[in-house]
Amino acid sequence: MTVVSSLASHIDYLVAVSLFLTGAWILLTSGNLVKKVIGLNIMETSVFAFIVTTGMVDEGAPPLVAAGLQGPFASPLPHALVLTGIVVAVSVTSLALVLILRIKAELGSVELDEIALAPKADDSAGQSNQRGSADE
Amino acid sequence: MNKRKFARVFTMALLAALAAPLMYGVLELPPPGQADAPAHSNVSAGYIEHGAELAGSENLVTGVLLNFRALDTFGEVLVIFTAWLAVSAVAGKGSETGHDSTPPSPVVDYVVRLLGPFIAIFALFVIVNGHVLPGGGFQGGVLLGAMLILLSLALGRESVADLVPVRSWIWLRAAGVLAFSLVALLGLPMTGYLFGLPIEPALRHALMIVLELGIGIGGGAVLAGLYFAIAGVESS
Amino acid sequence: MSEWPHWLPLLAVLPLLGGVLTPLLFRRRPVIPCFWAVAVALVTAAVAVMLLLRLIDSGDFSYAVGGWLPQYGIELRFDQIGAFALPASLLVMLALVFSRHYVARTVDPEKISYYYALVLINLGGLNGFLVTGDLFNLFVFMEIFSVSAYALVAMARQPIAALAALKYLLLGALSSLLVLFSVGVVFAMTGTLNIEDAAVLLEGSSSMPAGLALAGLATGFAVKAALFPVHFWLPDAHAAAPAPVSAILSALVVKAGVAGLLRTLELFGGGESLYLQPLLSLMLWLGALGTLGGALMALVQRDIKLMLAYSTIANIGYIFIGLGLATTSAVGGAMVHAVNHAVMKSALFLAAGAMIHQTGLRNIDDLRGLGRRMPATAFGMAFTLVALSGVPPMAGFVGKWQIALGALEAGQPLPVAVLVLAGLVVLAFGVRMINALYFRPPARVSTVSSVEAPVSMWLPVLILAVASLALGLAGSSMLEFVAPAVQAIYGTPP
Amino acid sequence: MSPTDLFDLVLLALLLTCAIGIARLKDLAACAILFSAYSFFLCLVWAHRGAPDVAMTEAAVGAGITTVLFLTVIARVGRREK
Repeated sequence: MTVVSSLASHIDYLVAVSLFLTGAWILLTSGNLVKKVIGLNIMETSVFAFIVTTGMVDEGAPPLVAAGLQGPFASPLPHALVLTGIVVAVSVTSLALVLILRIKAELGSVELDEIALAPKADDSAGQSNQRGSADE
Repeated sequence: MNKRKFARVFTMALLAALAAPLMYGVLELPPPGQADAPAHSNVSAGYIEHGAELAGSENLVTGVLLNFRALDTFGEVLVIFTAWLAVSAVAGKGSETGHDSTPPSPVVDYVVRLLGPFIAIFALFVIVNGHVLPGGGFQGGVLLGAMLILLSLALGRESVADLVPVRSWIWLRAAGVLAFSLVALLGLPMTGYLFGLPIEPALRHALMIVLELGIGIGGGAVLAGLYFAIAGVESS
Repeated sequence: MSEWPHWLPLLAVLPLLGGVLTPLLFRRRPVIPCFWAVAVALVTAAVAVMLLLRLIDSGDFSYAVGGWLPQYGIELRFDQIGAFALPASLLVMLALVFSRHYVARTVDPEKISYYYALVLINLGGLNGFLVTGDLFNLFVFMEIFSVSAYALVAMARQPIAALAALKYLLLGALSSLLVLFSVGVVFAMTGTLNIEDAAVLLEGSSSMPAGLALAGLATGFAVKAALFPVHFWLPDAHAAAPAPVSAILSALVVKAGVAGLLRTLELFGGGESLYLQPLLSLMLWLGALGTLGGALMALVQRDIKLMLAYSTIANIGYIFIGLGLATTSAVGGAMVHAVNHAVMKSALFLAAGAMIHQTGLRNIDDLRGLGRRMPATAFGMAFTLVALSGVPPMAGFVGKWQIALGALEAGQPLPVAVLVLAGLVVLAFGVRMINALYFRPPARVSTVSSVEAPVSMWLPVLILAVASLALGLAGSSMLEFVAPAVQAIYGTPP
Repeated sequence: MSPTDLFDLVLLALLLTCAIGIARLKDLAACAILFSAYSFFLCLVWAHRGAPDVAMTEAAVGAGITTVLFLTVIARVGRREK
């Protein structure tokens, strides 16, 4: 199998991997927390694209054993996995966004370099209050 | 500034170093689309041949989700409920100052009121016909959630949140987990295995509908709840 | 009674269902959720005892969920790794008893039922993760205990908690993605998701995709286990989280990463994959660096919870040294140390939590002279600190001694030096803490006026302190119990 | 190169451009909308390649709910990325 034809036949896998790396680039280099979560979502959808591609068949009918459809069927297992994965992705994203809202409200900014400059809120809270409500 | 520049260059180098083995490794996999690849000839071949009558659903994906790998879907429904639980446990003061910015234009308002019921019907159709057509609990639930968010965007968040009293919002959100637990425990006397669906087609069909409705309504209520928490609605 | 097959799926389903029902049944009540959660954790521990009895007299056993053949349905397998569910359930139960008063002050009243629900769901996810024999099911249970752990860290009202939770979330999601990608690669290569079947089909193949899957799974679980280079999410998360949550994180959630790595070795370990040897030596050296780095960082910390968090990183380093050496006694020692460290570290975090709860202070120098004011808690902490530093009859010694023996067996003297050095450093910060508690005059007005924590707080600390001695004495029987697992995972040790 | 392959290639190219666009853009609202387009193209790829269930869910979740969540948070947190 010449290199070009193996590249051509694996194009779906290659695109999924390059999307994974693009998402990783966004997650790692952007200073804005919301942008990081968008990058995380791109990585997640790229892994789902990879898993669905493993279950694909050329001219494959969807995994529906209805009367009208024949021919090779796409494998139903990856579809079930990705359905579960998509819903996990939404859950993690919404938790991340609520945390971002709380960070914005309590630390004032969602830019990592701005938050880092803010005084270490933890130490000051530790020293200031004595008895009574534990800061913890 | 060069600290940021150095970090970018370092990340670029790291990702480039990661890209080579990833791409090469993926190229060694059997090419997608080949019918005789292991992905199709092993377990999936068994699902395709006699999955339909064994699981009682022509849509094999729903058969896999509700019957063959029921524990996965139970875990999944639980992740959804945990996400809502986590979001409402963590939502701090910041998200309470939800302000309804500009009221939507009459066009949006009218279109959403017109579309709302049809989306709801379509979502229920997708939920209930999960074992015949592409669709099922998750797809319908997500559509239901999207509709509730659309309505709250147009008609104002409080009105949709007050659609259902607070106490029952939680029971709605736990519908998926409760439906699954019921079917799992029922599976014990009927099939001798937890999460087992009975063999008789009629009873199995009924239980699958119960599961689909639970997942769909539970998923939709949770997704709406996630939006309410982020948009700052003090509903739950 | 212990022959009843359905205990295995209930081990995971019971706490999960109990957790979901908590906000449904007791949403506005501040006290009942705690009793309900402790009851559910107790029942789970009883189920785990049943499973353990069956494992001891008839060896590994599995359960086909839904009655399907293993490759079509999901298969749950109970083996020595699954037996970790018993200490896990007991530790969560003690942490829940501790939370009774602690949470009443640190969490908003109407969210108390959410707290107990998240702890139970975390326990359910952990138990499911330990017993499942299916790769994708492993990912789903990992997500369950991860999402609940992110939320529990963020429930503390400190502003730092939200940022620490978000860092933990982003890194945790990244590691879950690596695991999911590897599950996809294994499925593309073998067509099945069952760990045993995939291990047979892969039989230690050295093809590039097999290497990719092994690297993805190993990295993903290393991040969850906070191994050296990818550990930086742990100190902030542990320091910001409420004390019982820090105890659960350090004792259990981090050990799930180690259990996941053992499952990965099971998947690839059997044959002679070319990638196995470099992975094992990488684990060995990263573990050694983690041990040294963690111990030294723990020594310089002023905040008591940060000190304990870095000590967790050091102990995880021990465990990875043991796993990396891959000799029977080293791996056995690592698995036993995982359990012993869980008991000791949760005792220390709960004791620290009780002290912070009573005095509002976190700095070690501020907690001077608490020995007289809070006798039970201070004694529990001091006793467990001695156990942690590896003094012979106690729990900390068993694992470290076995790993050192394994290192000599494998002809690697350097890990022994690392173990001894780290042991001395741990002894140093232990002595410093005991010195501060007992032999230094109180420095802050709140330590002078502080009074002993409520019973529900110091009793779990004392129980765990006594357990850290009991486990030390029972060391040899635990090592025999673990031996078959080492044989199964590593095949004939290389 | 049969027409269906061309259709897939165009969609995959669009996916990559959307991802790179999100990486380069500083305006977060534009990133969110590009992410919505990205999800929709992914849904098209799957619908065309025999995976209707997953396509339906990805469209409703990716293009629908996740984008609305992003836009709501961006409205409260600020559009520009420093």
